[in-house]
Amino acid sequence: MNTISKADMKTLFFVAIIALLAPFILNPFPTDSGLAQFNAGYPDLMQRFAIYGILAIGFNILFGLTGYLSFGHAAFLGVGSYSAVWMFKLLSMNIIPALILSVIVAGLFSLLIGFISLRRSGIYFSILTLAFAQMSFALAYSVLTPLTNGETGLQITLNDPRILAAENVSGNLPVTTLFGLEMRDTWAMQVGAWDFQFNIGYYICAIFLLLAFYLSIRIFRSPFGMMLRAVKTNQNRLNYTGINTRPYTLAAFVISGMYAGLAGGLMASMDPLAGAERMQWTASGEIVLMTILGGTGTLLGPVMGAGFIKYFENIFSKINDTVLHGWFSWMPDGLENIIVWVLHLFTGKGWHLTLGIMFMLIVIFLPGGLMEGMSRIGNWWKRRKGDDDAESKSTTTAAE
Amino acid sequence: MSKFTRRGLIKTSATVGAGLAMPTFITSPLAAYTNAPTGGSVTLGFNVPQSGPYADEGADELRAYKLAVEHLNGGGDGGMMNTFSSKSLTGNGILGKKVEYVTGDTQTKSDAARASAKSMIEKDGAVMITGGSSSGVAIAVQGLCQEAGVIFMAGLTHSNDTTGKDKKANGFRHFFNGYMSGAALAPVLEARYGKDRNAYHLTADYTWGWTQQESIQAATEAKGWNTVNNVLTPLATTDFSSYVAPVLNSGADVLVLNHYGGNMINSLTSAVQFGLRDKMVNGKNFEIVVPLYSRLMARGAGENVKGIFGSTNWHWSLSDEGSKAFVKSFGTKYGFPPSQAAHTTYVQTLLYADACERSGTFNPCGVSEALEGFKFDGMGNGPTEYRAEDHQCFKDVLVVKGKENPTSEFDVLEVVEITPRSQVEYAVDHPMFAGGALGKCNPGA
Amino acid sequence: MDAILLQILNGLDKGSAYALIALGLTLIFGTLGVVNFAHGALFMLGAFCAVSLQKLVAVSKITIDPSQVDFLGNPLKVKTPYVIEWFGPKIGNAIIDWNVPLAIIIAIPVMLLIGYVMERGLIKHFYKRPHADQILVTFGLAIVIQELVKANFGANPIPTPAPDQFVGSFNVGALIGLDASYPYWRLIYFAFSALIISSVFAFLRFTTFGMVVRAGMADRETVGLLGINIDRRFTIMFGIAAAVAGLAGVMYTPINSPNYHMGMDFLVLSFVVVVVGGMGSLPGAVSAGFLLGILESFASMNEVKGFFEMLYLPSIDQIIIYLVAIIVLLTRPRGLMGKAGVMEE
Amino acid sequence: MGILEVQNVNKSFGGLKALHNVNLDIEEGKIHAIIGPNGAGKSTLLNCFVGKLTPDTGTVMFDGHSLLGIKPYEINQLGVSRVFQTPEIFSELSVWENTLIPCFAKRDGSFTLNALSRVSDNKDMAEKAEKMLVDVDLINKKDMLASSMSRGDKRRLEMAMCLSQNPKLLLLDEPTAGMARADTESTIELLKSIQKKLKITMAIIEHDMGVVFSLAQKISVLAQGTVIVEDIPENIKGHPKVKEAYLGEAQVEGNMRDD
Repeated sequence: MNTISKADMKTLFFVAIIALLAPFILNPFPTDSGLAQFNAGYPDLMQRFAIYGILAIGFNILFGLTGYLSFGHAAFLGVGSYSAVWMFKLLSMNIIPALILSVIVAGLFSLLIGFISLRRSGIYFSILTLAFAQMSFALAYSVLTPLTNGETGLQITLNDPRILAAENVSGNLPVTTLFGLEMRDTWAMQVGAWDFQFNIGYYICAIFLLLAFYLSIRIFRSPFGMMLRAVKTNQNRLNYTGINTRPYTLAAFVISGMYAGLAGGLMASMDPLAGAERMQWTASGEIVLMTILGGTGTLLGPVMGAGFIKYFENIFSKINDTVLHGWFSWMPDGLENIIVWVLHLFTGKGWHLTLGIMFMLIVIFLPGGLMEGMSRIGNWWKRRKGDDDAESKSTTTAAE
Repeated sequence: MSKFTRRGLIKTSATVGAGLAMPTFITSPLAAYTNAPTGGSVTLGFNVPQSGPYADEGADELRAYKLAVEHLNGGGDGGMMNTFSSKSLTGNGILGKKVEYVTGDTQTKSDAARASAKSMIEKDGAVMITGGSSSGVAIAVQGLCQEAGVIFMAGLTHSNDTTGKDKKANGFRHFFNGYMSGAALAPVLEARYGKDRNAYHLTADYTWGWTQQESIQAATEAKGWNTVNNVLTPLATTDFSSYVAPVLNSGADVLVLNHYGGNMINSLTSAVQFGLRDKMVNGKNFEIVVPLYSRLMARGAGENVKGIFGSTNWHWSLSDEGSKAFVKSFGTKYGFPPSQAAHTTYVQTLLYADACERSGTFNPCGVSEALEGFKFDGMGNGPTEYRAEDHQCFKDVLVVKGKENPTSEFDVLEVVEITPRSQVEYAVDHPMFAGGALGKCNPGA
Repeated sequence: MDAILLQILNGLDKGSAYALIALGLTLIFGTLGVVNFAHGALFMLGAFCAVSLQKLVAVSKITIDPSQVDFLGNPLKVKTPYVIEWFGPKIGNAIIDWNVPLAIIIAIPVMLLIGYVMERGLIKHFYKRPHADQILVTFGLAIVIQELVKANFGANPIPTPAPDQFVGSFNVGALIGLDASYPYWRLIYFAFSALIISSVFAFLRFTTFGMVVRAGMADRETVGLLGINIDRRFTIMFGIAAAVAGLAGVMYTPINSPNYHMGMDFLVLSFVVVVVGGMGSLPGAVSAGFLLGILESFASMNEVKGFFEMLYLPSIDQIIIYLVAIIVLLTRPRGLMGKAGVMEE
Repeated sequence: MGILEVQNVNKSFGGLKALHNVNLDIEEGKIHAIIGPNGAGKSTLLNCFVGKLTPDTGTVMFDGHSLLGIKPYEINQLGVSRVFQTPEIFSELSVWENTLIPCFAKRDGSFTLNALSRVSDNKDMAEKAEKMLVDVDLINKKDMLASSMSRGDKRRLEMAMCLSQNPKLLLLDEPTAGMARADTESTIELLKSIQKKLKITMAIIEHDMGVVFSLAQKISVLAQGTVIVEDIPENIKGHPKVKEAYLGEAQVEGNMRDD
């Protein structure tokens, strides 16, 4: 295939392998060990890794390439989710029409917001997007309740019309499918003390992640991508080269909005609920954090950032005192209590504190985000192995 | 370089080979229901807000859960297990299995709550999920549990919808609801403030606020009150002054604050600051009513709650045997009395365990059958029944008032009246609860 | 008319908090070029200065009173604050009662110190970094501060009432022949904010220090070339900005009981205020603060809500601030008083 | 009839009159220099040509089109390119990509979403860009990050980017400002050879009189917002009005004598 370079192919292949083997990689600890708490290889979290990865990849096309910091990107995620759930309610539980509608609706919504917001740049653009997203959130939470089911979030119910679906006789809520494949189907494999879960929904998300990643590589390396980077570094010169930047920025905005819509649609496909909080500014902020943490403007960074934050949110928040006592029970009582008391600040209900500290450490010491950390480790490894300069240089470019 | 690669490759393939040679592939045994406990223990999932504005409430819920687990496993003084009318719990876990638990953070967001509940179900093998301190979260998690095939024992959720249009076969609510608040409060308000009153409502602009307002308006109007106005306030409001200011000139002589949590504290504080309670309107003293009280939150309003009426699910000053036993074991363990949130979650855990014992299984359908129509006593609130048709619990409701002379920081509310259960009951097809279907119990797997 | 007067007062009151926070944000942005997402947290820390003092003066001697029982039936532990023990009930109770005004005295040095430490210890290293990094690191700091406060004080709001003298309301309307009572403390809050804002402006306008700072805000390099240690002054300005936010927080506590996330509640709104006012413009920040406060108050009036509902815009009060922000930014590209080229790259 | 005609242009900022009845006529194919003491309004005038400023009154016509009220990119599409005082290039892109950008810019300004082909797949663009780099002798710096080049190289790159669009008029804003002597010389040579080869009309704003007199075929002297003299270089030297305008600016006088 001549469409992407060898180095990019390597990166894509790397991501594909990781995605394929995620159930193993994310479950390094035996199920019964104390460290099993740190295992992340269960369907919901793996799905979230992939979905937020897609979201961050899309956001990176806008922020990383074009330099426009949108503070309202979660709105598109929310709109995508609502569209998908409505398709489940009205048409059928097949995820394909749902995903199509979420991408289209998010695209149209971002076209509208982008058209207005892109009249300004810099922080003025950020505040405009923030304003739109906060308005969407406020309205979705209250006034638009008939459409969004407000506080509770839009869910499927037994008496939805679902005109394309067969009559539901089981009395149970139907589940989302892809032409009969149920998203929640999981095949569990026990190897010794380990327990690995292979979930259909996750693999569908992973396929979409790979597609999204592949598309983003293509965009990064295309003339369009080059033009977007030009927008980021010098709009003035572009103008004096006869280029109206608006269509480019708007296209980037809509593309990343559609990525967000896809992520929202997938989220609803894995778990048919769309909550208004998905559109709140904190959710938008989270996307920004993911991208910067991972490494703005890099291909892989945003996906890593997304994984990092979701891991903390889902794993650290579940480490309670009992778990801590379990880990340190071998210590003398007094010491155990002291250690648990200290760690208790950082885990369970204190997971926000850990997250805040991690943010600060990463930004202070790794300005390029996790990707910089990776390449530093890579370089260090190279130097240790005494590789020649050229080799290390080519790998750094590839890692981008 | 090439040398290194080759060596690396050989090493890796060796490991993979070993991994493939070793395995005894066992796909999980065919179970009749989701997360059927296999070993000597059973895992429950406690899903409470640990961050965000309701974190303190969540912390209290968690304390109660831990206490309940301790009691179920035979530790402590047994608490309400001694007063509970059903005697199937013996302190050796549930069905002989030791009770273990996992905790998670709902963040009071339906999304995060579901993610947390899913991880409990998928990763930790929880067979029951319980907790939450808002209706949005409760309804979202209840829907999830229905889909996943586990039991959901709701924590704090006061919206009519939880057992109304959003009711689910796998979900059970011990807490009371908006309708009951209205039904319990209205007669007390009539007795204290008279028939001829003009009420002005400030209502949180989302589902819970609406159902709460609807209920209290209907109940007070039935007693002859007139509703002057109902103003919806945005969720994000922190300063309610601009909503409170117009109340005085509206001709109303009662202000009803359909707010909860931080909103309630702030709106009540504003109302008191504006001197509403010192005013005379239509020759009557101006009054404020807060339909849903929570002791933890009432504390945040400080002096302002004094003398203000509201309703609550349970209060530690109740003197029945069950409440006394619970307050004693909770207070001994933690040094302060439990909140209504703690009471609800403690009772829910015990009720679930009891239902498992009585049905002899953890299968959600069995548990559900055991809970449906279950009548019991000794858990505070007098004789209680889980109605089969909508999984709503029916019991006495407390009307409370902010205490004038509190003796301690926990002594914020005083019970004015215990409204008997018969007075707050309603038909299954009551219009405020119409729509939606319970469906069938789902055992999953 | 009464209603309108009341809403103007409400607006000025809300605007005071917005303006004070936005003023600090702009001071920091204008001098150091740093986008400080931890500014809301500083506001919150100010409020918790008052809470801490309240806890401090309430530290009590515990005596057992066997005649009363607590909820477990044990003899009641009676708490007598040491301040009452030491100074007698009259002065002791007065100290407890006047906790919030007293907290101002404590908050000023504490907040100056916090601002100084924050700038020297962290922000200093971020001058040359992209705004995105500044946002991320200050946001991280805000979370850390917030969580530490939560770990110490819990998540529930903590009532911190105003002194008894200021409870109740005053008929402001009577001064101009109307009838409109307004709470004392809210009037004080507004007056206090006006005082702080005008002192900051006077300080910048009439002192040499202020003039150097203003010159530095306009052109940092040139002032640096004049041999003036502008960095040192900017550090002090950071401390002042922190103190302004802190004082806003202290005085706000009787209006709404403080909780650990109150800073975040204000943060986004304050940023909107700053941008609507125009990045880097101090008068812009202050006037936008009051403007948005007043508009928000008017939008919550039933008549206004009803009017917009007829225009198919229900719940205008939910979105008014954002709607105004959008309209202002589309008609005035750099906000009300912004300068060209600031934060547009 | 010149290719760029400026008639009666006035522009004030507040009370300050920056341009006062400026008339200018730039002939096709010539190098036209605009000089004047600091604050004479040179930059303001230039900004009126490229759409950054709109004059209060007067007209600016280029090749039969008015330049007033249209956007910078539209002006460029008419055939006006601009070189800035500090080189405006895409500093975070490689030299190679810098030259590609004008190649991909459509002359009619139309937008196509070329998001799926690789940059290197567009062979004709690559050839064009390569030729451009050869022309300005930067081909061996192709993969360098543009920001890491010397100022002279940046200037050459910028010039190459402008020229690749075959402009009808090239505006140069102090093209040799802040350059080392050698860079200045090579820039002068470059401009001369361009003019010879491509016959592009150029308008130069310049402080360095050496550059002006070795390049310009016609000079307009701007003082206090108005054109005081417009003539060939020989007549400008020693013109009394020019001397008067520069009086006190000893440095410039010195420059003129030096030559």
